[in-house]
Amino acid sequence: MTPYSPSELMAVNAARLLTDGKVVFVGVGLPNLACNLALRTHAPNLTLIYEAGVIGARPERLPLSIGDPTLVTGAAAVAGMYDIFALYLQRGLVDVGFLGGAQISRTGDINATVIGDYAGPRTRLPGSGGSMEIAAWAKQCFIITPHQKRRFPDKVDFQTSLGHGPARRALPGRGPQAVVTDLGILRPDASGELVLVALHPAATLEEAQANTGWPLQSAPDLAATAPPTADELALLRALDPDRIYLK
Amino acid sequence: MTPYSPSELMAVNAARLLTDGKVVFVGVGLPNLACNLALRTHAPNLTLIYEAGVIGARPERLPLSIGDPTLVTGAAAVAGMYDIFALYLQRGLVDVGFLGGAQISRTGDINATVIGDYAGPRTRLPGSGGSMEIAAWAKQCFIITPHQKRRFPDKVDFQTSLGHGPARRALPGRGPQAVVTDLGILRPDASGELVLVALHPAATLEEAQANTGWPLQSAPDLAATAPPTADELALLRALDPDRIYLK
Amino acid sequence: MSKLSTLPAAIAAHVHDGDTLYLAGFTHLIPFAAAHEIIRQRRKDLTLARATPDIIYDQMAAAGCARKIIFSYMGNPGVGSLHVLRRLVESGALEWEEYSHFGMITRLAAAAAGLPFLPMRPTGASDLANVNPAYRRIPDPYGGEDVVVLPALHPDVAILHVQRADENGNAHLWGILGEQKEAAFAARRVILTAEEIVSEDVIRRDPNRTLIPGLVVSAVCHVPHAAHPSYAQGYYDRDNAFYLEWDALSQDEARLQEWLDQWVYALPDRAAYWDKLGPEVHARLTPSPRPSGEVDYGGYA
Amino acid sequence: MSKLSTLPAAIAAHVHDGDTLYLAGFTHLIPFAAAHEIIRQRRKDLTLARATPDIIYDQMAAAGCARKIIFSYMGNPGVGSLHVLRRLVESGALEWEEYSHFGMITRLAAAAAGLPFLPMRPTGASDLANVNPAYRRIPDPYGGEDVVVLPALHPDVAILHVQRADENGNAHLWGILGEQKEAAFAARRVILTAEEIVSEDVIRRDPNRTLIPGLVVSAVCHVPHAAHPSYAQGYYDRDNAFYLEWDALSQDEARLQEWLDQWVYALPDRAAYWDKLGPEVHARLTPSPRPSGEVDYGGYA
Repeated sequence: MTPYSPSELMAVNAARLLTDGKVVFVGVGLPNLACNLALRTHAPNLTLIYEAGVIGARPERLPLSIGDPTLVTGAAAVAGMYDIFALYLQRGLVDVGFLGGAQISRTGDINATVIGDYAGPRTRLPGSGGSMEIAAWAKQCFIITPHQKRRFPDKVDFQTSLGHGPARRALPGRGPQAVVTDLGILRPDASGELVLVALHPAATLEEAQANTGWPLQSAPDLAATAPPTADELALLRALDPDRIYLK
Repeated sequence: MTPYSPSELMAVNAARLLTDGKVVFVGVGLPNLACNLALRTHAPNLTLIYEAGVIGARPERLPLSIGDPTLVTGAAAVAGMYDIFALYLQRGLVDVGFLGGAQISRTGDINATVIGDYAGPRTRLPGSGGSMEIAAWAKQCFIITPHQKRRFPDKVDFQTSLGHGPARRALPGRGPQAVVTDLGILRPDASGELVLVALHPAATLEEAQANTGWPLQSAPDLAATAPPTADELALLRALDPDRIYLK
Repeated sequence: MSKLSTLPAAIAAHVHDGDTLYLAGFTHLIPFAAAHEIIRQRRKDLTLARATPDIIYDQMAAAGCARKIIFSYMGNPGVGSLHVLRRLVESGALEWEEYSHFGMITRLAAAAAGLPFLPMRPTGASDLANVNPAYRRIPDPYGGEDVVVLPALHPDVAILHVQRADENGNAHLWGILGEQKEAAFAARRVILTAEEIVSEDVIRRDPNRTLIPGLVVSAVCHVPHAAHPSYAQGYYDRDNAFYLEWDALSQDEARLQEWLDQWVYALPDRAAYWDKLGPEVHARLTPSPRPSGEVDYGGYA
Repeated sequence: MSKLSTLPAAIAAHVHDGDTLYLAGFTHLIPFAAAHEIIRQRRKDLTLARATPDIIYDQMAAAGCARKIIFSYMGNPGVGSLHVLRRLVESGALEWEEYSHFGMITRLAAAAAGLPFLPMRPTGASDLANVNPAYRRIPDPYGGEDVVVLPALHPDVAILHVQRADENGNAHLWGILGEQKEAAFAARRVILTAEEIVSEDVIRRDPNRTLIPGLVVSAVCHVPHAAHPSYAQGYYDRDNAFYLEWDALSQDEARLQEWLDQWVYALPDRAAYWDKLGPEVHARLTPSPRPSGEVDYGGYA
């Protein structure tokens, strides 16, 4: 078996969540890697939408930024930023939104805004970008983030985007349906609480629990993910030869 | 002096109202003729905007419809219908709107909708199209219409667009500032009532009064318009060789 | 995933009696071939929405397809009245709902954006709002003047004619764009007819030219000359003579029915219609070439 | 009427201390040359609005031009933090006002349309609305769910870099369009920098490519390579190496000031900047050709 890094593990498992033919709103970094890997493996008919305004991108190289010129050349369509958010996302045309975030709460709220107090922040993060609306309006969302206790608090310091809870019922999207970490995969239970549903090879429930800021439950049918295949890894590494994301 | 028809007289006098460099929202028919005549005579830097979405048109032939392909070829820009009405007209970028209408009231209200009762119309007219917003938001409007009593009632049967009156004060546009007929030119006085300010050659005040549905006042300095020049007529006739508008 | 279809199959699958249709195109690219196929398939009780009903809805109304019309300028552009619609409205035989152009496009833009409504500035003219309860006024929450609002209009089906599309429905349009984009995003189903079906590569060489993305398209049909007597920029001219002819023709019930018989019911498809127009009309409507020039997108591998 | 100007003259005439600026371009066509000229002219107390402040506002803030920032994603795209802005915000030395991307573009779209506000659907996430009173909720007058609204944002000046423009300011753009159109129509004054100044004929051969009409433009300046380290689709690549380098550089106050000295203050203009980058960088950033293909508009005489 080829050795692989935690970020490779996350990217491969995130790619596997994407079913062919879907319309995916792609975020920068690992989501971008995951979507491009899926496009090159089991999901050649994904429509990749980038918030910068590109629809049906076919990037020849992995873009560092989600506004890279390689996303435009050969794309199916380009639209302005208002249209991307209004006509595609708010209108309900996006099947899957891919998100990251500095903090993910027990019920899937995301914080991408500040650590500490908003008015006098300890750490100022970049802010919402598209997160607030993607989490609300994409039919479902996937989140990729390393499994660390500080990243999985019981409550977020700032609710940049909504996970599960009463306000979710009024929204068209079902919210975060999977969180892919370097230890496993979490999904919401019926109450909206994220529970561990799968462990990656070599990871343990105890390790996941120790790295989560609430008493992490595991699903009764806790699964094991298949290790990345040699094919998946080769394609992934070809996408990020300088290992900008595959740290 | 070259003989000319009433519509030629109206088109020439309307063209003369346009000062160079202005942004003009062009309606179909005589307004279209007038604007294209002005572009070819004293106002080569007019920007002609057509509600179909053309900015800076340079039509090689006179378009029958305001959505004619000759308006697009060689234009400066094309925009969608929403943008034309929102980004250009509502935003306040249009200097002059050109309008017609079946009825023009004493205070410059236009009716382009129905003669008779709205729910059970005696004559169903085409309706507003762009009139309602052009009259409201262009910095000023010019109206072209033959001088007939039925076209100049005291009040319109249906207020398709606003002329003068209390509601005008809240609007960015100054409303109808000139009505060009085949007898002369009317302009609003301080109270907003249309008064005769100029007579065309051979027309008389009595004739204008007899063809107006309210007691038409004339300005103390009632002027006489200059007859169409041979040049103006030649250019105008070249624009409409089949005399579709120059009836 | 190819969405290619014949036009009869697309109409049969996606257009149902009682539907609200928006056959798009402001003067330009009006989908006449689709309208004629709807007439041939004898759809009934349709609500026909268009800013400018144009001859296309006059024809559909004459053929008895329409229950209601939603419009903002019901004229024969540059000619005068749409006589069929006018007769039906004046006689009370057709329901109608009326807006200004900006109101109509605002309703589509709201629907396209997934919004319940969009605001407009007041115009001071109140009669249309008095007869159409869809017009409402709401306060500006920031303390300015009231705004006027209209609700989203979601057609069941939008039909668009485009210059070229790939088999997935990604379509390039140029020339007057009217409400094409808004109608496509507002509707529940979208049928395209196209002058040309081109390879995906032709579309992807110029993605900024793609106004309609395939992901909103239900079916794409190869129907050259589908827009006559309107036009397709760069392909054929507007047939102004026909627009003038319709003015007389549509005022005479017998001639009107004869026209429908000869030009719609008796013909199997648009190819036969175009053929019937004959070489003189074809020649009269052929523009000279005016290439756009190219831009360079750059390869970034 | 020609609007051609030098960049220093355009900045001197249209950008004043205390103005609200929107230097447009979502990743693409970011007007760095204009920002550097603003720095050289030592403008102060500016309110800098941009969805993504990007390195351009990090540089302007480092040079002391900024009093306040309005943004929706204050990161170095694909890299991490914008360290200058982050330090200033964390230390309380810079005012800020924050939106989501959709909120930011909605504010511009409202201003561009001449509307006091535009609605958005609720997102269920309330913290941003709790800290930013510009977010309001109003009822849907048609009985649906409440909507969230934001007020129009009218910058004093929008600055856009474009691929090509004529001397009247009619500009062709392709590739990512971001908020370019909305910013231009929202602003009171508009400055364009352009890779190429072309004849009016080049623009008018493809009017559908014209995103910015000259009638909203105050000045147009011929400034090739004005967008580096961002990019101009088809002209040069994004300089990802510089975006990565900025991450380290901007965390070291001494290096930062040295960079500003060497790359902004010491240079007269963009030509000198591009020259200083050197032939290896030029070569690294040169894309291969990928022509768009043409369309035909047709001549209708």
